[in-house]
Amino acid sequence: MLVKINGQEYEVDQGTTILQIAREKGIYIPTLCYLERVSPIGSCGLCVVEVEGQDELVQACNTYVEDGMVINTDTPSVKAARKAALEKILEKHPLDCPVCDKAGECKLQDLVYELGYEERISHKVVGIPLLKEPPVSYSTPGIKYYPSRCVLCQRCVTICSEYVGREVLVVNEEGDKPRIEPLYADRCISCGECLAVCPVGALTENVSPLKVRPWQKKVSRTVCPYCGVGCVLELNVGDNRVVKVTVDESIPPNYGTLCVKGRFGFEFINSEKRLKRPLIRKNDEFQEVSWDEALDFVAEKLTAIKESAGPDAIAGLASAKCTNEDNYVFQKFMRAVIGTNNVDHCARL
Amino acid sequence: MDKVQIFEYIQSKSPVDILEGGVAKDCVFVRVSRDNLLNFMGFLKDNEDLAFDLISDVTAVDYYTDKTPRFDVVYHVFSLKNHERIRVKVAVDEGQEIASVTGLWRGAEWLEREVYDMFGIPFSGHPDMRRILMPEDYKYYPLRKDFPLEGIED
Amino acid sequence: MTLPLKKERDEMILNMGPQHPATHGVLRLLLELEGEVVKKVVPIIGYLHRGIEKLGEERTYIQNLVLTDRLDYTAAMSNNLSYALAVERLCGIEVPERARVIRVIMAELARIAAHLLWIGTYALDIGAITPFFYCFREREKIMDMFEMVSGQRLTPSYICIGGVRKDITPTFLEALRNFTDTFESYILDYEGLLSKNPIWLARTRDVAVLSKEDAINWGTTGPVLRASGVQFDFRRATPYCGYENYEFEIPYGTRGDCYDRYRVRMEELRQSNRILKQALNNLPDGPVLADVPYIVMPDKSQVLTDIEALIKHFKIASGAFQIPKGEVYSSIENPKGELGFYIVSDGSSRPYRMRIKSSCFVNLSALPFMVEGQMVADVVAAVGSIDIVLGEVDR
Amino acid sequence: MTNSLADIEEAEVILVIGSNTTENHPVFGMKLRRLARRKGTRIIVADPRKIDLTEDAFLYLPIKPGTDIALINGMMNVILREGLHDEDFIAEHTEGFDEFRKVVEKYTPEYVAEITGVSSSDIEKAARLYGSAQRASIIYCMGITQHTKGTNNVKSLANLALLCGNIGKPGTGINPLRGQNNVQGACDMGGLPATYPGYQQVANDEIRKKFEDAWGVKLSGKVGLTVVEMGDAALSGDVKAFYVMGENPILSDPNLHHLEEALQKLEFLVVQDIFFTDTCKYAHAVLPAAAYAEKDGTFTNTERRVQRVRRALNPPGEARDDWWILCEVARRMGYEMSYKNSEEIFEELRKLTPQYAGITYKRIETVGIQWPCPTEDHPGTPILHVGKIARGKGLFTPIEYKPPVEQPDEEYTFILTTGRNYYHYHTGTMTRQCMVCNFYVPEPYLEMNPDDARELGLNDGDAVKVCSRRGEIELKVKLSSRMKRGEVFSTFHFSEARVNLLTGSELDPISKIPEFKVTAVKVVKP
Repeated sequence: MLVKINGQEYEVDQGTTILQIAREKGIYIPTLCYLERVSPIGSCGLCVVEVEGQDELVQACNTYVEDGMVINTDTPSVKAARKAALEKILEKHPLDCPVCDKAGECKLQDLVYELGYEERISHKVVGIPLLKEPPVSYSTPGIKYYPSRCVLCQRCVTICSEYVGREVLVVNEEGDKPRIEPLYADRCISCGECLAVCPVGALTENVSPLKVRPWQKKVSRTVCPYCGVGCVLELNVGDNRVVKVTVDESIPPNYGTLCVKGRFGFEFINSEKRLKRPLIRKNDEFQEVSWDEALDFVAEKLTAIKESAGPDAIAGLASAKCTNEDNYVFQKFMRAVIGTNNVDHCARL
Repeated sequence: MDKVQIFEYIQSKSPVDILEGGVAKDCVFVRVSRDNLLNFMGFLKDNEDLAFDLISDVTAVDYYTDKTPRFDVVYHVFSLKNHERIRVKVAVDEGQEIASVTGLWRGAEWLEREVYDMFGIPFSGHPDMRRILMPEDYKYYPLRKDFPLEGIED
Repeated sequence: MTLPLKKERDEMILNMGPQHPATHGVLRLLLELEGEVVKKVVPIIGYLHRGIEKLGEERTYIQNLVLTDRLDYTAAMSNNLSYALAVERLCGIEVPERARVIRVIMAELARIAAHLLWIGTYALDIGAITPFFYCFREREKIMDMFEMVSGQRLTPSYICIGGVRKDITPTFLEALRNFTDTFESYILDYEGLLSKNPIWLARTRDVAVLSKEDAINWGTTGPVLRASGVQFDFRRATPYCGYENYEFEIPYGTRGDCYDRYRVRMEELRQSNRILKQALNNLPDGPVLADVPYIVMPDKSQVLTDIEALIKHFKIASGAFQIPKGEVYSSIENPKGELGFYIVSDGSSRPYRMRIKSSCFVNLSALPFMVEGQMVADVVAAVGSIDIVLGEVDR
Repeated sequence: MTNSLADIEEAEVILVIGSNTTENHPVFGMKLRRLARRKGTRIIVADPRKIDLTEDAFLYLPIKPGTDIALINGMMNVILREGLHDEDFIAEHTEGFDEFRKVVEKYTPEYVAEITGVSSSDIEKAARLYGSAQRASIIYCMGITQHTKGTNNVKSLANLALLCGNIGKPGTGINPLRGQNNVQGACDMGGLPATYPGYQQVANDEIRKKFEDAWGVKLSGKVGLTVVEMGDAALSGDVKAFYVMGENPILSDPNLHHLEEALQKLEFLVVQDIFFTDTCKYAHAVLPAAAYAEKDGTFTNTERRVQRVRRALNPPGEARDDWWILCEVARRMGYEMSYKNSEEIFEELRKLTPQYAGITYKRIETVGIQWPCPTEDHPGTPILHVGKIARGKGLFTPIEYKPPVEQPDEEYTFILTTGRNYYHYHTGTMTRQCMVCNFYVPEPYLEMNPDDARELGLNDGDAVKVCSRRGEIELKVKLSSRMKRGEVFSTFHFSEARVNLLTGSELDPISKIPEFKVTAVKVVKP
């Protein structure tokens, strides 16, 4: 199937949307509500493009390509329409940026900066004053919900019903400002997918007491320490504390999805109860000692038992929670240093 | 002569081939190869119409992994006659030397010493090739991209 | 540290600086003397090196403006101007008319303040105490004016990318008017003290001579170049901020000695005063900050009422903005000579490379050429006459 | 897993047996739910409890705990009877089909229905579903393995797969969902009494020679003890010292009274962990280790994908990497072992482990590689047994059904199965520190059928005492319609009510896994 975009011919196969082919060919079309993993939502109106032969502008995200279609993505009318769509959202948006956790990583901010690069988006004052509204209750304690910041893109509703399959969220139309409602909160499994896809600060993370801006934190990619699926996630660390967990949607095996333990189960890392110094039992209570003293004590005791009762009198439990390197060194320690094969771990439990 | 005329003049009369050139927002810019540098600079200075007689600046830019060869040595020379400036760029790789232009303009002496001090690009034929800002026995080149901002204490 | 000099016969190696009243900062001169005659001079600099160019690569364009105040700290306003012009040319930003005139006013005031400081301290170097107090009396008025517009005397950061930070107030205009009306007479006072003073003439006439060809060959700019007979000024050669609309002459000397450099700077005071008067008379109305959404922060009043302005303010302040890719070299006529900025941009909010061309750095490199073979006392006169500020030399 | 998580999408039918996927492997559970809803993949769930996945299951088989073999044999009986099996695959790729066939003949649906409590029509329906599908996958977890006949359970699943040729193709295979983040890695690295890294046999002299050369020391060829045997050996005095790294056996081992005595008898116990766990109470030395977020290294997930773990922050206080601690102790015991960083260890281990040979840190910088990966240009193996069975011919093993060791009687009337909860992980040392997990499941609970509870005069949230032949615990009742009558469920995450005080330590003869899933208990008011 042949399609012309901005004067360039492209070969496209059946069933692809304009947005998909544009992204594939590197043609820029701004989007707010588009989410790859689910079927197109088409609520924000930012991805409108001009299709010859149709007087109305068409949403690129949910319009399928037809043979011989001629599409333009940056004519003045398209640009004006994009600005109008953004202006409609901005009019009802509170001036929360200084107090909003999402500022600096917010898609609305990026869009306003991109589309308003050359000149202002709207020529009148837009937005509503700083409301200082406290967050309202949501379906899980892990997430704070600020209804006034919601731009009604419905990404959260779609991902919860279609991708996660719990259908917790619905759009509540009444009242002056329609908003998202966690109607079936008891079905929520706190997976945090809604938090992950919310482009603005309506849904923000509520676990870490410390909040940092994007330029104050270090993001490192690692693997979740819990179940065997081995989801790849990114720990956002600020001032040596894990502040929140984010995910890259392009990496297997989880492609951007997490569960409650992966998304919110990171507080143990910075818990005060972590072991900080080696302990040795002296007349029945534990005393903090230096590393040298502890290591010497362990080495002495193990050597003594090894000599008196033989290597097989010592047994070792490796760990399914430690890394391959740790386990390799552990079994090498038991086999080469102690001299026994009494090595096992909790794979059986 | 204005910018465009200067550029055409150079393109037609230059003794060495111009690898890259054009009229940028601020002035004419030309790129020549490392070996043709002295020859080209001499042409710029001695030619009466061009008369690039006042050396404005000699510096370098470290492109680290974004470009090989890694460094660009950049000369800005001003012509009092035409009130125009020219930017001459030469690509230099790590460890390579480049000819010094102190023979043409004595003003370049300290400028080249600073480039050596900050980037580690030695200038052959320079009367006094020493570091200028950092202490003599300093081992690193601070303006390189792989040198950390907070410095290295050893 | 190994000394780059070899000591023979009865020569003496003298360390002048880095702590020395006449080195205008932390310049250190290694003098090889044979009796009173200077055999060899090796300037050693770097004691005030803060790595401003390296810092420039780690901070955004907005944050770098504050660094430029610390280059030639006697004329911070014109450092800001040079940096602002460079970034504006890179992005292709047009500054409003009123801001251009305010910029000229501020640059000329900075030039006068820098020259007054130079005359005061240079006279002290040579031994005349009185001119210092006269000059600093006027300089204080200019400092007050800077404080009126920017709240800062020495590091105003007033001229920013896209124009100037705040509009000037009527009280400022009144102070400027008083200053320009009375300043002519004060210049006569300074000249009365020095111009025909026999000791002054003896210490400066035919001392540290730099011929016209040598001045050009050494790449000197500013008063040092003009004193050697080259009638050249960047404000006339490559006009910026509307300098082409002002009448002013370019003073130049004939013999290229310390005295001519003094004469050139005294004359520049008068010319700057003339420019200030012309600027005062046709100061247009209108905004003082260009409306460039991607790099110029909106006005604070809008930020507290309009979400679009708030978002733009947040993005720019947090360094999450982009400017066009490219590179530019732009320079202005600083009181000391050419202050150039060569900025390479990779499109992000931080310069990929920010090179600062300092005229003092290049002018100072000609010092050994000037004073070798002359008397020790002349070294003090020579260093003072070049008018160096180590903040700009070392960066 | 023989296949990988991604190619499950190509399965038409998925048999989920003994795995509460949506709670214990949530992200994979979501995918199964999505496949069922949007792609129409038919899921058969076989589990004593009516787990959440049954909402989207095509067919639910409410099986009695410990009767899996009977169910599977029953299904195979129907498949053979209706000729749904893949004759040419069996002929070409398998052996031992005939004796196996004779045994299966006995397991008619009616006979199996009695044993398993699943209606014969459902069994036939499940068999037809699995048999007729071009591509059918089997997903199982600890529900299958934690029995005294765990190995046989797995072997009968293998029979089922071989019968229909569901092996070596996308969307097929026998796929255990390993429970923990690096349990696959720990096994691969030789954390087992009988094998060196890469499952190379300790008893094999030639292999041992290879490791002796690599480590420069004489190695013992005697197969070591498994975790439960270690407990017994400590009681009998044969074993005098334990070195425990990152484990909390006081909660996770079966028959805990037995283990507590053993630990007290030990002359020396070292525990190396990130928290002061209950096991540390018995220790003589406790060494602070770095948590996963403070370590560089690799984990291997359930689909054999080796993935990079990166250090995100500094360990608290003086906590250090586990391997550093072990190297220091080794050095003090006269064996020089030191590494600059974890990559150096990985380089050493991949030279000794054939399956990991081609994997390097550089290659897995962004995406992990699934072993076996013999050479550095090998792309990894998403699916095992492609083209032909790894061991040559797929082996049919005839397996007879035997009832679980411990049957309910008039005193211990209930069957208790233990397992995990969505919000908690293993012995709870990590998740019980986290606000969201604690919010939903703050304390231990016993899931019970509402009618059973009414008979005992209990209502939701009452305190109750659960006793078995080995011990008793107190916890709160939680009524749930998921439970069948006569069955109760609890978890081992909570130290204040250690359910493993009740479980017995009878082991599967080969895998030495205890019978966690079937324990006879009685439930009384305290």
